[in-house]
Amino acid sequence: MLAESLALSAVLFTIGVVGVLTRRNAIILFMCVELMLNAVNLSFVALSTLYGATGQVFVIFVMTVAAAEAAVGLAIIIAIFRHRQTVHLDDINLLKG
Amino acid sequence: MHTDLSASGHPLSDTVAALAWLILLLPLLGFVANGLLSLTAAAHPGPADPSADHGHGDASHGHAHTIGHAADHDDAHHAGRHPAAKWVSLIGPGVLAVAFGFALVTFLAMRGAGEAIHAPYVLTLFDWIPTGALQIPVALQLDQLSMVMVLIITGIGTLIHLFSVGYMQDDPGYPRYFAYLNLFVFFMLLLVLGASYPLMFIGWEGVGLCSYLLIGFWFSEEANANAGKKAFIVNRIGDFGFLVAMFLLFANLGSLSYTGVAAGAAGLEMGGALVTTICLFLFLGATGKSAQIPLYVWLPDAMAGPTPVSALIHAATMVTAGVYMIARSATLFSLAPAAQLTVAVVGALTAVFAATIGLKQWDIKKVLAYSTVSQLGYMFVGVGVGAYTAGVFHLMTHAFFKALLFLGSGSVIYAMHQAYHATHAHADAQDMRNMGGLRRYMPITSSLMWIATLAIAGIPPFSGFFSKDEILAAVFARTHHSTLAEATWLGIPGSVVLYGVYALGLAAALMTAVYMTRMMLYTFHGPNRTGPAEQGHLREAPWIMTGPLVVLGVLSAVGGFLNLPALFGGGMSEILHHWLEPVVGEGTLRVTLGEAAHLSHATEYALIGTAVAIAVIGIAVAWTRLKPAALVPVSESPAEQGLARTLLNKWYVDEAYDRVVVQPTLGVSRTVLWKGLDTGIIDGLFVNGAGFLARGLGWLGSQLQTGRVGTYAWVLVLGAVAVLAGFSFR
Amino acid sequence: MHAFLDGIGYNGWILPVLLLFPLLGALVLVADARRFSTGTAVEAMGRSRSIALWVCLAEALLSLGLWWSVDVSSAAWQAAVTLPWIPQWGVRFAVGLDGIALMLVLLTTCLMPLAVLGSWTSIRERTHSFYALLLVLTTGMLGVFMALDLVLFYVMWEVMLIPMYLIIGIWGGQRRLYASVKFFLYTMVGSLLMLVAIIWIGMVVRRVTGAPDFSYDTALQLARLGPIPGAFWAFLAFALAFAVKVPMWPFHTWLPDAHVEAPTAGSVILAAIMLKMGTFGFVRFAVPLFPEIAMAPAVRSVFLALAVIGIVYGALVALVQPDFKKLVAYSSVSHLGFVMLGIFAMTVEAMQGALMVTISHGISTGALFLLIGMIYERRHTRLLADYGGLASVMPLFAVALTIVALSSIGVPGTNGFVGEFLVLIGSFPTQPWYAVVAATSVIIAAAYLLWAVQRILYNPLTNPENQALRGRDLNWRELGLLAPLLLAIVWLGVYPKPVLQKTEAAASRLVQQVESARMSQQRAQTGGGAR
Amino acid sequence: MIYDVSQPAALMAALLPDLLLMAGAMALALLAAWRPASDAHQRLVGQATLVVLATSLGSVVLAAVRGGEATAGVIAVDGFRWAVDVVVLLAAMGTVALNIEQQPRDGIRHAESHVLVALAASGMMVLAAARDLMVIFLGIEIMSIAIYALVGLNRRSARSAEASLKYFLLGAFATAFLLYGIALIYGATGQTQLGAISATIARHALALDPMLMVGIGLLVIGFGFKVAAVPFHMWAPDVYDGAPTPVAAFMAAGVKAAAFATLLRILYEAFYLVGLWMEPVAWIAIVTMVVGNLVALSQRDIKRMLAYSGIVHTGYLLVAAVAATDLASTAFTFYMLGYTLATIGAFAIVGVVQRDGEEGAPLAAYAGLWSTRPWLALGMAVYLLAFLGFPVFGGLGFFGKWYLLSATIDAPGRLIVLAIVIVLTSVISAGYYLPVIRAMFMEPRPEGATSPAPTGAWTRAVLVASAGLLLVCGLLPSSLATIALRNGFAPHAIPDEVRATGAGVLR
Repeated sequence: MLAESLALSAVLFTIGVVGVLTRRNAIILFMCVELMLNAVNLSFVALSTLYGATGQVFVIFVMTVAAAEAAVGLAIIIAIFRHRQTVHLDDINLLKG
Repeated sequence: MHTDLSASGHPLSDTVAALAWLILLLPLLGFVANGLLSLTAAAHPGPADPSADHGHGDASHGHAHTIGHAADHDDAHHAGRHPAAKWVSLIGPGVLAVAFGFALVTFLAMRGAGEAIHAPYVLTLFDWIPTGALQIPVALQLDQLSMVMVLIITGIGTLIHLFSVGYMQDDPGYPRYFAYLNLFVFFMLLLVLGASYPLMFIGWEGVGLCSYLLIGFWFSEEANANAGKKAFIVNRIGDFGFLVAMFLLFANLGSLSYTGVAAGAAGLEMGGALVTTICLFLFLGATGKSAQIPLYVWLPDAMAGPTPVSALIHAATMVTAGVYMIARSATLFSLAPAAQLTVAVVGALTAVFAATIGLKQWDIKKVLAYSTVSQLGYMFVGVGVGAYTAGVFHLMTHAFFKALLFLGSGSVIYAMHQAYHATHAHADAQDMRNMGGLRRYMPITSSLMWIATLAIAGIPPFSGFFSKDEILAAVFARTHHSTLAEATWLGIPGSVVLYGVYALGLAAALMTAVYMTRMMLYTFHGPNRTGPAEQGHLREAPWIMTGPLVVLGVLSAVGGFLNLPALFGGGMSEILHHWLEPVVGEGTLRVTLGEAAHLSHATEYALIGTAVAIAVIGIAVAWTRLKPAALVPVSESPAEQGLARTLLNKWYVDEAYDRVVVQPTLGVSRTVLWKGLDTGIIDGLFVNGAGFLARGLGWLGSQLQTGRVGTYAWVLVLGAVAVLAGFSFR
Repeated sequence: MHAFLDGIGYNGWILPVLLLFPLLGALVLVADARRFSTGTAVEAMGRSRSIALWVCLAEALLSLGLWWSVDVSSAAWQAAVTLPWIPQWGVRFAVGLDGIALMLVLLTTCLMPLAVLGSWTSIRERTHSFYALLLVLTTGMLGVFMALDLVLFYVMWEVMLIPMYLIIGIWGGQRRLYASVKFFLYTMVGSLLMLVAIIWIGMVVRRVTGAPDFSYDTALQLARLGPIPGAFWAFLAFALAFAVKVPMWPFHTWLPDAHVEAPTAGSVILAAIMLKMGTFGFVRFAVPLFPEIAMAPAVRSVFLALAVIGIVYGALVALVQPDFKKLVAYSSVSHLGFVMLGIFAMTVEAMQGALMVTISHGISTGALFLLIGMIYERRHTRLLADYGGLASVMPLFAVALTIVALSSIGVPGTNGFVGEFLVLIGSFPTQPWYAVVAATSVIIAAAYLLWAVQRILYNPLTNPENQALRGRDLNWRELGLLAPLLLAIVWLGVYPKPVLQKTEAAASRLVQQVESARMSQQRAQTGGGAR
Repeated sequence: MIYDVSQPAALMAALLPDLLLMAGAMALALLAAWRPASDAHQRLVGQATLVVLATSLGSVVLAAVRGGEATAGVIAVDGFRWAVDVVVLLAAMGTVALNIEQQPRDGIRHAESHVLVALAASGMMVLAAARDLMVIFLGIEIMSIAIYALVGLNRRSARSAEASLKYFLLGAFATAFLLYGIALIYGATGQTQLGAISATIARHALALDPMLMVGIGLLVIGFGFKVAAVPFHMWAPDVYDGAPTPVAAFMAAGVKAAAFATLLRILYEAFYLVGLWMEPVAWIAIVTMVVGNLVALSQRDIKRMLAYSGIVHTGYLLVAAVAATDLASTAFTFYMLGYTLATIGAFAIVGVVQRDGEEGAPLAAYAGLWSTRPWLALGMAVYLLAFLGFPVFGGLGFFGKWYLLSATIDAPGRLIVLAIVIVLTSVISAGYYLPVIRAMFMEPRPEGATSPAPTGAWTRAVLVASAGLLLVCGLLPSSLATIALRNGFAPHAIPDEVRATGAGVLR
């Protein structure tokens, strides 16, 4: 059971990474990062069956942090939208060189 | 470690010889005095702020003190005499006369001591370079050889200084001229009086420096400055040889003083590679200083200097330094027959080669210059075959008549200048084609010059005959039963070489007679070509100039009796030979395998006969074949053709050197070394190249920074994959 | 004199004072600049240069006592002062002198006033900072010669880099930016590698004795422990840093640019003192610390070959330089090639000769650059073709330039000859072929310098601008500036004995030490390796 | 005395400075909300923040002086932690001081930025103290989220918004990697405390366990991003360029110090038996130094150039991480102190020279600065030479690099190769520091250019303090050296055979 769930979380993690690489929209990018975090949560839960409750405690931590991060992140994305009227990442390249 | 008799124990130490350093000091004081006079008069320190340009308005202010160095082209001209001229005329020759007096007194003291002297009297003044095993003190060595040289230098020097007073009086650079002349005499005396090779080397380069300063005396003329520079650099090539010889001596014999080298030389084996290399390098130094093939090219150009300079430096004293050096290292040279043969052969070749060029020169000083190179060849033949006394004797007699010839030509040029100056003509005062028939205007100079011409041609009883004949006799005597005869030179057996040298000697003697007579004919006989207006102004030079000529005339006439061959003189014969015995005797004997070279009376008479015949034929041929009347002044004379042209252009040797040595060096240094290697490869490729590479890579990196989050995420993931790969594949 | 000096305990405090005094001067200058920033540029120039001159003169006067107080015969460091600096890392503020360092310190202190006088009227704007940098530079240079601690040596070596970089960069000629960066980067590559070598030595000492220690004497003991792995690379790092500074042949391309673009005082100090850091480095650090490596036949012949190439190459390239300052720069490459030849020939005469060339090159090239500065102030060009016939309008200048040129050529009777002669005659017994090839440069040196002197002084006076120089010969300041140098040229040429005796003890000690190391190494190789 | 962290009272004592700061931050948040946003108010809040930071610093110094150790448990108490805390607090105080005078010029009136700086600083102190993976994750997140907001501070500038967006997205992305690493390590060892992890590795000989390897790899990637090591550095130049200058300074100094401290503690305490991480980290160090330096050469903007300079210094510090000896950790803290002072100072001057409203810091703005504002030019020169590691003129920068090189050369194995790379790359770094000095000193001031505005009181205080400390400690570093020696933490001596297996390039 453990191996399958670890494998699943690995797959989910990879999907998240591919999502970050391919998609161009800031929000969707952020969603993919959230997906990666949840993949890690899955592996934590799976491992807690082996080593006891610390894994699950970790999950709680991760979720709260992810929430905080989401709040600040979305505020930033709104700020960028106010400036550039778009969240399409290809247009956001003022800073380069 | 020269452990010769300490100065105090020597018989001469309590006599006036102890004050030998005074002879040296006097010319130095003369230099300092004249130098100060020249500088204080010409020097005006500029304004405090140098960069504030004074505009050209006050350029006129500059003319106030024309006594600067705006010397005009060539010899004396009347731009106003130097204010301190009186003092300089007193100090310059005066200092030298006193030195000559001292030299005479020391000479008499040395003669007085006579047989008691069996070791050179070395006077140590102070330590110059005391490091480790190399201890070089500033020490003077007074022995018979250096006494003779000192007498020649100070004697002839005084006469020439007197002559220059008349000759250079009106030149604005007068004190500067005498300052350099005195400095020259100081260095020449140091060269002959030095007790070790480095001391001689100081004098050696010092005289080179003074000849540079004096040749380029009228420096505002580019030709003169070039001639001075050429002289110094060619001398420097010779000095390189001298330096390497000194290194070899120090490395192998551990000492550089004459006494030390003489002691060390005993250990060297006869004809060994080491002693031969040392002697060859010493000879390279000698060829540089005494203008032998291949380093003679600077002497003819040195005629650009004032004529008394040519007389003193480039005839009587400096150029003979090479001969003195070989005579001084007699013990070394006698151990290296191969080197001696080289010296003899080079001397003979130079004698003939220079004589050929002398045949077709039109400039009177150039004729005499090539004659000097030729006669120096004779002296080298003399010392080359181990007859050191004969070499020194010819050196002395040559000093007399060549100085006379040069000073004579000086008064001729002086007269021509006065004439041209009076009529404001601008013809070449030194070209024989503008002269002719001067006998009628300058009888004393022409008769004295005839004496010198007969002496140099080798007509008895003049001095040239005795000294030249003795050299030829010495060569002939050594063709058999001498170390030279047994040795081989580039495969050719010694005796054959010596016969060749003898033959070349005769040929040179013949040509000498021809070109000297040619010079006399074109200058003093036949119709006058200076021009009708100038003829009125041609007259004898003032007594201050002709006086020394007379003295030199007497010396050239009687000089020969100083060293009569045993054949004639009986009791009075070979004075110089006995005098130089303690210094060069051992070297001469070693060459002639122990006993003095002897020729049967019959062969001697035969040799003398041939020599006199050669001289007479030479003069006769010149007298009959040359027609001074047919000559026309320079302006109208046609260009030379064929062989004459090559001889006039000195076999194009200068041009050859320039194309083979000078231009390639400059070319290589400029294109290959500087532009190619330095700025090209080292700077261009490595230094700037590295900078360019770094900037290029940097630019590439910054291009990757596109500003798009996608790219950054990609790079991050690629990096992550690389790191993970690094971790897992072990 | 001895009694007086010992009376005031001269040896106890002189070296640190010599280091701090110029810094004090620099601070005074900075303070003065802030207080009187209202005055005009000319006023500021007057104040700052006189302050700088007084500081340099006082420094020179102070240092003269060393001539008597330093006892060169004893093996111990003279006037040694050791203060704790960073005890945790075994770094001390240790200064001291031996015969060689003494002469170089005196050369520095005596040349600085002349450098200040040399830029009296040529430096016109921001003069306070210029002279402040000059004084900081003096401390840096003196520190390098006195340091007995590897870290102090490195710090002083770098301290002197910034002031010179700024001097060239701010007050230099047209291509000063390129020249100053090139100078900085060239020296920095070498010195950073040397830093790694110094730390490596410290760490080796730490492994041997437990605590890191950077004093020079402990580093010397290291050499006696026999071959240490990696010692070759450490020697190479030291050698590279010093080779760049000397400069030896392939690393010399910064020199012509830096000299040409630096202001007069800059190029005088660069040529007369800073180039000697390289040779001093070899004599004090690279060779004694790694004697058997430095004297290994392969390494030694490489350095000798580079030295001789430097000599001949420098002379040949100097022959074709249109710019007089670049000509003198390349001639410096040639002269310092002699020093390296003398050092690596490793005989007492050659070593003495090397030190003599260092000092006489400092004097004659310093004088040459001062003279170039003087005519540059008047004509604002360095190209030889623009000059000609100056001897008739500027006789004093002509006399001075001729004497200095002769000294640089090495005519006997001047200081140049003594050094070169000793190097050649000293290196001949051990390296005959190198000595002979080096001797040929004697000819080329005469050629390029006399040709240059002729193009400036002699030749017809045709150019109107040269004619305008008629009334503007050297002024009293410039004469006073050149007089000591000309005097030194003649004095060292005629009577070099006192200087030679000062350096003899240190030179022979160095040679013995290196020879004994080389012998033991040879015995080790031939004897099948002692260990 | 020993802190038994399991007891709540001892835990409180161990965490005193952090708690003080957090409490202070909360109070400041309330204070900030007390009055409407205005320049005067934000100055008041700023000064209050400085007081809070100062008290925390005081307590840190007190704790350090009192000594005391905590060998096991969630929180570490040792000299290393206190040293990192000092560095972090100094950076924070510098940032706040600069922000007080920079914000009005950027038109930012709300005072929350100071609170955010305090909160970020508290996150960093947690990181410095953490000895448990969970606490590390928390510390990182507290710090990062506060910094995301700080970067986007200047609401009116699109560049600031874009910078914070990039930093946020990539930051979150990297944190995901980090977290996954923690998960795998937890999976492999079942422990989250560093001491316990190393114990299990020793007991079960997990040195070559694949899951652990991937875990450590991911951890290194996560930290690689935080300290801006090369493959993960792409965000740094843009974010530094976009962020307000004081925030950029804070990121360059504080974030780097805290992230490195944790990385060192993890590698030295948890994975000292695993030799495999040495070579990858060494390669990352080399690549960071080379690429960072080369790309910096082509930068024309001072802030971007300082960003790359930060990346290069990360490379140097990674070399210290690889050295992994007691000398290395002290070298790290010594270097960080010098680096922080120089960074704060350099960014302060960039802020001063930058004209109001204008974006970026072109090199041309510095041309001839010496003739108009000599003391600013001299200050900038000192900071740049400190980055370059130049003795005396660069002050502490030299001894920082000196200590680092000593640690590298002293470490067993052939780490001298890394020392050579440090030295050669620092020559390249002269290639982009010198043009700034050249512009300031050697180029004439263009006619039109106006001279920078006079510096505010706080900025001048920061400049004088940082330059003064740099130069004084540069001359007499002995006092600092003793503190550093005492405050290093001696990691377990890494057995040679472990070192041999790991260090490929360094064998």
